Amino acid sequence: MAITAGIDVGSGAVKVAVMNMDDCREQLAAHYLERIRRRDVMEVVEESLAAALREAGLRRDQLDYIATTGDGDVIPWRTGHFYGMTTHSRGALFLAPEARAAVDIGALHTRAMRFDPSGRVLQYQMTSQCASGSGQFLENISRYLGISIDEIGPLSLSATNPEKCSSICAVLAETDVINMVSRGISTPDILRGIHNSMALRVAGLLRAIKVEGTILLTGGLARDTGLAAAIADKLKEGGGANVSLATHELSVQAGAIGAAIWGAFRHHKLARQQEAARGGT
Amino acid sequence: MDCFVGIDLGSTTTKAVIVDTRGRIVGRGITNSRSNYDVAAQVARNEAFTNARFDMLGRALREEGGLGDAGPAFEAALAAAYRHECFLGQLQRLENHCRRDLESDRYTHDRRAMGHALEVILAGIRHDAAAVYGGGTAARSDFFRDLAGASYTEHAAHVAREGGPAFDRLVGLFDRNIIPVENEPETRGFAQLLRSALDRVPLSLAQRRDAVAGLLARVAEADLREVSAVGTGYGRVRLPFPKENIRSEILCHGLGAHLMFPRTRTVLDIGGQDTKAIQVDEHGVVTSFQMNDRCAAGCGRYLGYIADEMNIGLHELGPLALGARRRIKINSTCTVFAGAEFRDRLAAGQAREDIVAGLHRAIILRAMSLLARSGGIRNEFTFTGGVGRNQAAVKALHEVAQDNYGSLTINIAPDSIYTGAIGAATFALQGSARN
Amino acid sequence: MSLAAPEAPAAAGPLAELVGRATRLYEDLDLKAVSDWKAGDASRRAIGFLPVYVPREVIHAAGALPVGIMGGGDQIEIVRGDSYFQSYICHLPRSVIELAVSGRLNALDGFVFPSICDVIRNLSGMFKVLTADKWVHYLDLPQNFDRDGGGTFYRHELATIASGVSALTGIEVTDERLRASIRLYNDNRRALAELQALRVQSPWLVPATEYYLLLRASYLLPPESHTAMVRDYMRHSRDARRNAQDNIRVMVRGAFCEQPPLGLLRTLERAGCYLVDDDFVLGARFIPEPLPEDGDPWQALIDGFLYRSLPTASKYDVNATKEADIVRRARDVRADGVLLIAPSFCDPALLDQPMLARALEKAGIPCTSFKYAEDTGQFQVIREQAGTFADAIKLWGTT
Amino acid sequence: MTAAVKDLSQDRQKQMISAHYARLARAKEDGRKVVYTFVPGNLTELLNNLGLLPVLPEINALQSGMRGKTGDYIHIAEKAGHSEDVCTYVKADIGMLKSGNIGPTGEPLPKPDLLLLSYTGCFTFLKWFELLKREYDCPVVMLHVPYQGDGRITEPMRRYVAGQLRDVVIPALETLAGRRVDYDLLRQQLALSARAEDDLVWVLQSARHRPSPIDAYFGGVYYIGPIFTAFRGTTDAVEYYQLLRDEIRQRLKGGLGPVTPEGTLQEEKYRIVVEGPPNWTSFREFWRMFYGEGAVVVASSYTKVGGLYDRGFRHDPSRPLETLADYCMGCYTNLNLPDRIALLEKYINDYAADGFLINSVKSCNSFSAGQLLILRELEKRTGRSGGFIESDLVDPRYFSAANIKNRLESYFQMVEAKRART
Ligand SMILES: Nc1ncnc2c1ncn2[C@@H]1O[C@H](COP(=O)(O)OP(=O)(O)O)[C@@H](O)[C@H]1O
Ligand SMILES: Nc1ncnc2c1ncn2[C@@H]1O[C@H](COP(=O)(O)OP(=O)(O)O)[C@@H](O)[C@H]1O
Ligand code: SF4
Ligand code: SF4
Ligand code: SF4
Repeated sequence: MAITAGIDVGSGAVKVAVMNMDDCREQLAAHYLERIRRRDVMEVVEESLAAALREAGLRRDQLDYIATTGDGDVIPWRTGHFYGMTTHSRGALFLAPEARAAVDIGALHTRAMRFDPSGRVLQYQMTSQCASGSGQFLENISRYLGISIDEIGPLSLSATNPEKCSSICAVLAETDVINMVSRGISTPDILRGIHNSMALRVAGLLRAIKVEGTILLTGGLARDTGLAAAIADKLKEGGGANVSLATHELSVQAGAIGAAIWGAFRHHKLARQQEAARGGT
Repeated sequence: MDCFVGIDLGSTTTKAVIVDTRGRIVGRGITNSRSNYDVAAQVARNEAFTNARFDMLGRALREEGGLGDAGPAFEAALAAAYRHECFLGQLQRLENHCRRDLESDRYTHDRRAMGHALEVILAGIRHDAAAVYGGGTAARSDFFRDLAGASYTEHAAHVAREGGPAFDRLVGLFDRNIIPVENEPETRGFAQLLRSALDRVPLSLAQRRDAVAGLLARVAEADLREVSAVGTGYGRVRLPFPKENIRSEILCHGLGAHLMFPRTRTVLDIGGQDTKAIQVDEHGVVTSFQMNDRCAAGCGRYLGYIADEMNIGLHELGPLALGARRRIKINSTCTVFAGAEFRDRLAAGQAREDIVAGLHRAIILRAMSLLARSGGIRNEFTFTGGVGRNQAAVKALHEVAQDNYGSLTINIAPDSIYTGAIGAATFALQGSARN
Repeated sequence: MSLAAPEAPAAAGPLAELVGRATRLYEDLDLKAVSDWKAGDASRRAIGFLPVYVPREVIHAAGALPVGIMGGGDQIEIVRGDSYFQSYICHLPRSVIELAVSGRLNALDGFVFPSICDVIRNLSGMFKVLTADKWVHYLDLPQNFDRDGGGTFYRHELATIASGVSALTGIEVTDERLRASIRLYNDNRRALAELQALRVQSPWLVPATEYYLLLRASYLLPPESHTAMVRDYMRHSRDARRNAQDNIRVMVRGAFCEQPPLGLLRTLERAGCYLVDDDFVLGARFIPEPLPEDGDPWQALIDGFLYRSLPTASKYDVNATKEADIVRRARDVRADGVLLIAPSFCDPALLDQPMLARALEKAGIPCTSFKYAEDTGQFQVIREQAGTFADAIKLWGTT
Repeated sequence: MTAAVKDLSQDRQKQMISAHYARLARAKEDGRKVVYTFVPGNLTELLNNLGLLPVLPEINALQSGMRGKTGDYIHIAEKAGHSEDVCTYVKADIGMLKSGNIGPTGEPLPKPDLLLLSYTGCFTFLKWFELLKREYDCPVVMLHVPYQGDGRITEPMRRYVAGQLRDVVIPALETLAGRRVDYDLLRQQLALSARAEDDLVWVLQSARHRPSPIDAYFGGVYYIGPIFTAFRGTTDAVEYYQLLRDEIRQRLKGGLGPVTPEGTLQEEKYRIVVEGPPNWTSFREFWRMFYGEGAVVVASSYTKVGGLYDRGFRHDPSRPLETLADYCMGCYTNLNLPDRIALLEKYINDYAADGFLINSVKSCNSFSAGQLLILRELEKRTGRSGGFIESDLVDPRYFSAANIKNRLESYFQMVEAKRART
């Protein structure tokens, strides 16, 4: 029996998950997400953890392990830290037990990972120091188009004639978009065009790690149904008959959930070690 | 008067310049390119003609207006009133679009609240504009989008705080409807706008209104004949000009810099999305050049993202950076990541000013690599493009150039953003002289 | 995964002092150490060399100090170096050129560019143009590893270097002098081998950055001073009673030329990896074992290169043994995993990676790969990759 | 089009090449052995002498590029773990291999019986065959060709290469072929090589005329085809170059400019020297950016990668091994940088060029590292305008048409403006 918290500090938002773990059951007791929006990150972390604990009806001192992930290693009072791809894989497995791969599309980076049934990361790929196809980019575009983030997905899905967006660079793509607007291309067609070009990259990452079976979309952009559809299409085009893409309403929490689960795992291991040590004396 | 027009269709701004038969600059116009290129070119051109008429007006007033010491003040007030008039026209069009938009299904639930909020916000903007054009406060930018946008955001935030509709929703309304506004040029002519403007000039200054009315009418009707036009810049191929009237922006920038500073040998232009390093000879002929491609890292837009991240105006960024105390080295110049880099460093406890100064230096270092590739910096060195308006970038440029190329004369003209357009206008003049 | 363990206490006393000295040498891009050494005697000469396979013994025997050139790392701003290289060429040559055009290499009297890739090769020609007043030699290494074929050719190359340096110093390379140099470098080889053994045994005693700084010091110091430094370090580090952390053991391959910034090494350790073997600063140790100290010293050097030098992607792999080699080595140093890291745009290292990765995979040794540049400033992505790699090994363990 | 005569040589070349591919396709049935080897420093005479059939992976890669296949091939190679950063010829080849090794004629290429790694002027070749070795598991024979580091071929270098030919390469080829090299035949072959080389040089030098009857880059890459590929030292090659020479002589007589895909170029506005390989994926488009502006390439270094003959080197039948060694060491990319600069400078002057242009390809460090210094030095020494564009050989992602067009236009306008002043 262990109660653990996972804190995923991202560049766009802080996610917290509280897990109730015993030998045969992993149960999500509470979760919370707070966007950072130019505030002090530590403040947001404290607030979010408090909110999640409130929801779970727990006190902080009842936590057996506080696990961080993402940029969470700056948190001084953490028990341990796990890296993003470790936690997203485990979180994905929790949300979709049949998944054998996950793509995490966050504000800045995209990561694709393949894992085994125990959540062990077998292979991964990550984008580097270029923002083309990142969440941040999509956010900028949507701002220019005057739509809110939640509208992106549904609008993109209603596209009839997606416009090709050719620029590799997110900044130059923005100019492309501006041009599209002035040429009278509809917002859905523009969005879907962007989604298609993002999907191409994501599909590339996925193919690079040779995924098969179910892939869970995690991270903030998992909520973007338009992007999900575009990725699914691209995977199909690439001849991936045996891959399928899934999302989950809690996808954005995958990192935090994974961290909490690994925290419990470590907690048990440490406890056993201690016991063994005590037994030995 | 015979006019020769140069249009520089940049990625961020579109500039138009008019020169007369002697090559003297008589008009300048600038607008946002964030809209239809044709419209942008048209708007910039109209503005340049307006500016040319004001130029004529100024001379006429000085020579025969009989206003004495009150002359300059009257002229300035009239110009401000003219801009105010244009602004209000655009604001009206924005209001129309917003109101039409509010009829859509999107607002079924909060139409009334939104309509009410819009009214409050617009009143606020009008109030702000009166202060700006009345000479009360400094303008944040030359462009309607930025000016009205900043004012709109501010009032929207206030409305939201007071229990009105959510901030995001209000800003969304603006973002959606500003686009068509930018695509609609002003329909009123110069004479009409000038008449309305004259009505706005405070009485004390306008006492001689009747005396100058004739003069104004004459200027408004003066025949400005566009003999030929040359287009250049990022979007030049979209211009409806014959091929021989389209010039590479490299040549135009080289020539433009040479015209402003005849001893120029090296030109650096940092625009919104591209950076160019150009070497010219003693006649202003380009001998070598380099420009960035495919990646817009370290261009003017980079500063735009930072300003957005900090929620301040572009022109406030430079002064902020000048307050830096420590030098910070910043490696990533991906424009889109600039905001994240800023946040990271803030979180790591670095000072705002220092970070912003580091970001400026990063831009300059990136430009240095292009410069180096084009053949280094030779005396005299002219810095053009929008980023030339940013003092911190200029300071960093001075430092790095001094450290690596020794003492140099570095030219930065108030007109530097028009460099390409000046070159283009001069090409237009030369071209028609040859024919 | 990293437990919230307190950072190892900052070393104090003689160890800190020694590491401080090595750090200063590392930061000495103006080659002050070389100027100081030359100031000791007006006839002294120093020869710069680039990675990897340069027979320092020959330069030393001709009475000159061999000085390794490793670029400017992340310590200099590249202002003019970029005018010589396109963006898709690795970073090392541009910072080397930056050092040269900014006068930081003035203390050197000549340069040797060994043949390891087209970039270094062409750089030799650029130096011929840019530093026309200095002796610049391109050292063509045989890719034919036959004593009569490649060996004879290499003997001629060594003689060319010897006479080139001798012309500067006025000291002829006799067999006796060459044997003496070999002896000095042999002693250095022994010291470095001991250090490597210590690191394999107790990696926490030899943090990656310190190991690295020590190696770099050999690029500026005369061999005997460096040997002493290495031995002092081992003594002090044992005395410092450093504690082991919950880290995995990794071996690094592919970084033989352009060097990763120190920050990257720190990042790897922070992400939970002990480096138990690597190929940084390989020019200081490309022949790991002592060479014969009697007999024909030239032949000793020739055989040293032909038969005993460490492999890199730049050396032709005649018998296709690189796969077997890397697996054996990983097992020898008891590595939990291998990091295949390479400088961006480094054709040799990057073209090697798929072959090595496949072999490691087959052998069941976890490996991961990523790229860096000497001036990489952001380690977030690397940290995450290395961290995930370490997590996977720690959570499931191979040991 | 005035090119009725022109078609003759072109047809001839087409026939030769398709006959070669047909031979390759039948190689296994005919019991002939296949050797993969590279263009620079190729030992075609030796292979022919022993009845071995050469396959040149670089040529396959460029052909795939022209046929628009390399985008996919490169993708496949990158999926297999190859970096985005490395030479795209290698990746195109590996991608092609993994897609069934279908050659340009649509028939599969035979597997190699031997990889002949004569590695002139580029280290990537070495890696390339290390990679292929792991795919094919056939023997590799290495001929290490030293670089002209000091700008000349020394006696020890020559002995080293000739020695390797004698002791390593020839024995291995003989074992494979099951027969000995026929030295009399080899001498005849080398004499034929020299004859074709004479004509090739004559053709390339015809560009000294104004207007130039040829384009020494876009046309040049076709002219060098037969020597580069499998034909040096054959009567086929000799006849081809005779035909070509006659055709060019006709053009000269008629005062005609070079042939372009859209007919004879009417007005020669700019005479340009080009350094660096062309782009193959958008070859036509790239070419059009030149002739569309009236630019003619009068000399290029790329047409010298398979052998540099205009400084006087000819294959010499009297000393077969040494002459092959000299040939290998004399290819353009084996020249050191000062020598490359000197050669280009000479071209600019000899061919009375208005300027020079460097097409810097991402793939090829051998060519590209140092090109910016070449640019500076040439500008300084010749006073002519230099231009610099970046693209790639066969990676379509690195050919940004709008960008290159922008640069070329600016460049030509710059040359024009400069000319107007002087
Ligand atoms: N419904 C949505 N549609 C599209 N993008 C979304 C949606 N919800 C959130 N996002 C984007 O997700 C990103 C944040 O994702 P997250 O995984 O939290 O990133 P990080 O971990 O890097 O902070 C933001 O860029 C945000 O714009
Ligand atoms: N007042 C200002 N203060 C600081 N920077 C400015 C100012 N005005 C414009 N800029 C900078 O100039 C850039 C636009 O430059 P410009 O030369 O107009 O670009 P382009 O020619 O590409 O359209 C903007 O991205 C911005 O960074
Ligand atoms: S290409 Fe664009 S998105 Fe990518 S690094 Fe450059 S500026 Fe950033
Ligand atoms: S990093 Fe690689 S490509 Fe660059 S110089 Fe070194 S070996 Fe050559
Ligand atoms: S690097 Fe250049 S010479 Fe070498 S294989 Fe690639 S294209 Fe050919």
